[in-house]
Amino acid sequence: MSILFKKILVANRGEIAVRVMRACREMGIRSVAVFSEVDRKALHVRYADEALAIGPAPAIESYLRVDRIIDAARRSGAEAIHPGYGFLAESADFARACSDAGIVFIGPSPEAMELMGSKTAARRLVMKAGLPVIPGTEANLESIEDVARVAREIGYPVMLKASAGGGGKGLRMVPTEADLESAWRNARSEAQNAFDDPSVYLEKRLERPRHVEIQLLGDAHGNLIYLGERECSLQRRHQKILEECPSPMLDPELRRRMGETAVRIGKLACYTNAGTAEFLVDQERNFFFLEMNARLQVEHPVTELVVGIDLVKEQIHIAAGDRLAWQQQDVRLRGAAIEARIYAEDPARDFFPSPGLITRLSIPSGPGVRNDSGVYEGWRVPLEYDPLLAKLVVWGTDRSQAVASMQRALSEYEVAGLQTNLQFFRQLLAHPEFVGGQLDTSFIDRMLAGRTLKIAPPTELGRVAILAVALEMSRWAQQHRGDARPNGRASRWKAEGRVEELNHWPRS
Amino acid sequence: MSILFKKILVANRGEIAVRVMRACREMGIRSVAVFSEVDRKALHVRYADEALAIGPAPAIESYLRVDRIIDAARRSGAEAIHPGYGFLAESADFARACSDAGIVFIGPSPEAMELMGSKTAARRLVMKAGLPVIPGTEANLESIEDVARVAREIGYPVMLKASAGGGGKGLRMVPTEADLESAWRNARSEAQNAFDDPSVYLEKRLERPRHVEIQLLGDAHGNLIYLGERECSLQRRHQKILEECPSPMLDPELRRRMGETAVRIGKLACYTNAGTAEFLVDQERNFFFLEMNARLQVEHPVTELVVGIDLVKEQIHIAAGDRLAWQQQDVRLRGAAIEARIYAEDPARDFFPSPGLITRLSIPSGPGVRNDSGVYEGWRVPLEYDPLLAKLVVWGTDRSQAVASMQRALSEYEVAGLQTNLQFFRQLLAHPEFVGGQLDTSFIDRMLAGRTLKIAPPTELGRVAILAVALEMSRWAQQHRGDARPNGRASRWKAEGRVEELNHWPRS
Amino acid sequence: MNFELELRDDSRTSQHTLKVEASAEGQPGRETQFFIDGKPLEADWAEIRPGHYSILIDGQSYEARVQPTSDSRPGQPETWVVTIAEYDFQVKVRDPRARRFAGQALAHDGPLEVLAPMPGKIVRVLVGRDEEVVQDQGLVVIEAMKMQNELRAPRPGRVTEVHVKEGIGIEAGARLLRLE
Amino acid sequence: MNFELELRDDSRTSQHTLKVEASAEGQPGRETQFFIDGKPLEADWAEIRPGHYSILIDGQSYEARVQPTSDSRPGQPETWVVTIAEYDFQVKVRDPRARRFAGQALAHDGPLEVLAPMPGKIVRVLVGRDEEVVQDQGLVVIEAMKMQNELRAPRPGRVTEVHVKEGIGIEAGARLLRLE
Repeated sequence: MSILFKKILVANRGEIAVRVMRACREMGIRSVAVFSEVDRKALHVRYADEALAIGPAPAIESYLRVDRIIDAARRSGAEAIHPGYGFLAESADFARACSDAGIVFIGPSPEAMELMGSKTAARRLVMKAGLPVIPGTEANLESIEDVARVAREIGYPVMLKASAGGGGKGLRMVPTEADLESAWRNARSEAQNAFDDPSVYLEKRLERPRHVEIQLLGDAHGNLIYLGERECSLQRRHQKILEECPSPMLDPELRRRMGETAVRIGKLACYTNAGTAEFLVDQERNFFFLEMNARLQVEHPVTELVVGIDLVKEQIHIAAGDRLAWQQQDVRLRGAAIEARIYAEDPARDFFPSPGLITRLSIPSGPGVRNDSGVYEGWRVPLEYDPLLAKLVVWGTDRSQAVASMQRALSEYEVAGLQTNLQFFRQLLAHPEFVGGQLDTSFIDRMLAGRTLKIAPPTELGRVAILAVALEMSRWAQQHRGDARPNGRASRWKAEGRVEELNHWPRS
Repeated sequence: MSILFKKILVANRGEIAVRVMRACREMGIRSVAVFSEVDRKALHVRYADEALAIGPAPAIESYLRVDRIIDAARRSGAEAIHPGYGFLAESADFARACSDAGIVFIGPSPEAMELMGSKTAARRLVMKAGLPVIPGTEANLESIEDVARVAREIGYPVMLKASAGGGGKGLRMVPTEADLESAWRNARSEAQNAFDDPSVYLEKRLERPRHVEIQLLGDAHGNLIYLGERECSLQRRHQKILEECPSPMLDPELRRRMGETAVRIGKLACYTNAGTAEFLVDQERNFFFLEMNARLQVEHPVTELVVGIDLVKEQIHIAAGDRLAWQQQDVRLRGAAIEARIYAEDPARDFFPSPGLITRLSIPSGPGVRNDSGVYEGWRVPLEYDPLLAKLVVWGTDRSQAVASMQRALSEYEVAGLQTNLQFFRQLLAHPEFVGGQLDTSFIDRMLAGRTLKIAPPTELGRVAILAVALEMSRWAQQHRGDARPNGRASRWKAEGRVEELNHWPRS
Repeated sequence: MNFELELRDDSRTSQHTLKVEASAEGQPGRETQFFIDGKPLEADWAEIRPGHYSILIDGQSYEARVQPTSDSRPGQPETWVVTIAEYDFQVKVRDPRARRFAGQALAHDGPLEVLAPMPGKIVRVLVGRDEEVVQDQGLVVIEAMKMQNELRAPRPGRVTEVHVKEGIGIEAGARLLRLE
Repeated sequence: MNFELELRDDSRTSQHTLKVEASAEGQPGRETQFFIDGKPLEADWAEIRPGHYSILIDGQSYEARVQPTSDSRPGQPETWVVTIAEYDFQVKVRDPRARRFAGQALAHDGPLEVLAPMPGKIVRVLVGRDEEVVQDQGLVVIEAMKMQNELRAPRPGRVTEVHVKEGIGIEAGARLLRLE
């Protein structure tokens, strides 16, 4: 094993920055945070061993500023940079700038990133190798006329996708030609905003496909292995919100075939470090290569819980030149894991983002529960960045145990001060079709459209709700009048008094 | 698989009550809490589906009242009772009272409990079978004269142990005959208080022994398996405070021999459900049977993390008449786990208990971290019960990873309002001998006596400490004068204002 | 304290109005007794923290969290959301004092000011002055937290005023445009 | 604000006294500048919550938690414990205002009232009036949280008063006995 780095700069924020720093702390590596003006008190700044300011709130002036991040790495003496996901994670230019500055970029080579970064180039590569891809365009499309023509050829519905894309941004489903123009406009403008590159391409839309991806790990010595799959079919507006490992639909045979296909694709690109090959699987269990994500995925924890391997620590070892500690036959899946992405958004208002002050935070724990968070009680979630607050991940001996464990964990999760999708998840996890594992990428949107997620409560809960409001109203009234408080039968006055003193939250 | 219970009463409080209820919730079983007057707002009452009051604060009038607990089970219609650990967990009378009332006791049979409950009887049984036990008395000793005589025979130092004992209560080490009388008095009075039974027995004290225990799981169909070992050598005043799985000193061969010995002992007692055979292992790796704990152990989570089996769920399945879902060869250890017991106690004052109001609680999470807790922010820890607040448990791919993970998790743990042993653990986990795995049952007491745990901080921290006090003093002064607050370079005034508003803790 | 509460569960399957009365309210040492439609409610409650209650009824243990709806005015709110397990209830107060506010909070006919549900940046205005819009028609696109969100018309009407233009930043609650 | 702080780390390996000065204190918008022994301290701090600060010095990130020692008087405490990572510091204030309290808080010679460090029940009193005790000799046994804890003499002396007897319950801080 080669000598590890002494200091790593994490060019990111939020939960993934903290996730990487946790790995550093456990490996005895000092971590360096970079932060924008609104992030001075962010958890990743508090958590790091060192922290340097890199500019104003807008990402384009801070977290996307290659020059400032490289400079911060130089000033702090960091030997390597971990990009997390998003921001500069898939920027080959950034990776090059790092190596030019003599800093190790923890990720694949710039060449592999460029190859995979352009989804159209990746599609061509895979097609040439005779591996299955989804019908669509090979090249980017520059004019609405081209788009219309190709769309007519392959037939509606079609998908418009940002070539530089990811995370559902710059992505639009187009049911008919009538919807094409506005979809084209929105996709390009969103892509421009998100990736500073408006180019999009076209793909045939499969009916009720499942989104299954294979985790890859490769070292600089030619070893490349797959670590099982992740089922990411649960998406809202083409954005993953809940992921599982293993996929309820895969058997060992299909897992092996998809895994080996993913490894072949990785080898085509001389891929190293952590990466993910995304596939769509149709109802007949045919799988088509979708894209290669040349980075650590948001949903990597479900793989970690099932295979028992810490992917971030492996990334660091690989970047340091170590050989993989595992061979393919050492990789064993145990049990099942599920991840739910906890967002600051308001389901009651079409999931609009809900930034603001976290006045109360109590996270679930206990058997099989993991919470990867980037926030804390008292933190004001800024509106400039992604609304992801935390990832709730659970493990169980099988899928049904994991589902039960996720239901339990969600029931314990408490966030106040801003709106979250926790209640949405509680209802989703109780839905029979989800429990049954009947998933596809349009499942959520169907549920929401059909209003079938919310079910009628047991009648006796009405009384409880009424009493709770009555208690809260009299509390407000008396707080207003400044006099004393009603007293529950069992609760002694003094004890009540003490507890109140402790909890004067401002309402926000 | 037989039909599971619909409703289970948990005859306990604190973290273990919540732990059992979590399992119930995940199994779709309704949970019933019982609570004393001071526990109306306790977490286990809030967490349960149903809750019934059973009397005043002193355990002897509530959590030890068999009649009231059985009555609560009847009134709520619970079909089974889980006793947790402590309180009535090892009372054969209670187990009998349950079956007399037609309620399933989730644990071993009353006969097995009686046999193992009396440590002296268990010793005799094991001796007869030709299995190794520690030299000492077979019977209880009723007079100080007998004790003195036997002690002289086997030679000092000796241990006095409560026959009904557990958790270090009613247990005294006696270095010389001069210390015998007071030790005898204290042990009996503590045993009386803790177990309502003053009888104690005598054992030879091994030099620097290691405490290693084997987890057993047996069903009602004659299947009995062992689930690896736990190393419990880290004790303070003979009370376990940190446990590991696997033991750093065991190899597969010794593990197999101890495991099979434990199974033989279990079979002698026709043992069913979860139980633990405790052994002492001397420097030459000879092992001696110590006692059998006929209950779920506090430290059971380290086993769960390594073998991937939920012991509480298994207990419930076994009590419902199910066959074990695992056979011996299915039990595989993966990685390593460590548990630290977080107590409300003040290390600066000889670890005196520190009950009181929890004004701030922030628990660690992220990869490999589990926190089994019985408290919450705003809860006033009562002085009537055990000071255990929570159990911090971590998993790593090997011991060194687990140690690093525990160090990391401890660094994130935040409890304010009362004193805890968190800082003590941070120092312990940094100690080279601990990191090296050189453990024995007197390790902690030696460290404390030698003041070798606390090491000098890096000099630059002095400035930070001074600045922090200066900031806090001016905050106090200005809060007193009611004027504004100093403003840090990076922090904008308004933001500061908001955050303050949010956090007006009373100091306690 | 007396008031009427209109209870509606979030699945929209039930809705009814109840009279609630509180006696001996706020007299330290003495417990408050609540009556629902005249019937005393046998309950044991404890405040875990403001807005968060542990409630025991007939031995059943409930945790209820109460907060004013986000469109409530400060002071005495008129609509609350109660969360119990995975269920949400909307509770509207028919208390005279509260009704004063009701007008502002939930205007459902007549002119309607469309407010920004969150802070962000206006990236596109999709309608113009005097334009007729159908329900759910896109009005403006707001970008926040890296997402573009299309704000749709809550009901059909005519756009009489447009207060924002593309590129400007807005605070939560800012007036965007006026529907009549 | 000016004061002297006596800094001692918990490992007892170092101890020194420093002059601390705060300028422009509490003037909104303007930052407070701190001087240690006359030298300005270049630091960037932010309050996470009262008593909990995030501090950046030369790009190093520290989290410091400050609380008064449990034997401090309410009001302006004279001794603080600062926790940074696994290190504890005791900081004693030499500020004149604070010295007023000092006497009561840390009497190390003369008569000493032995106080109960926690609430609990007296299960045994091991010494009697007028009895001479050596340092660390057991005085009383207090039971709390199921543990029996022997309270030892902080220093040698003669027991002049015993305020408690076996079986009674006590609050934290209760006077147990007097040593001279």
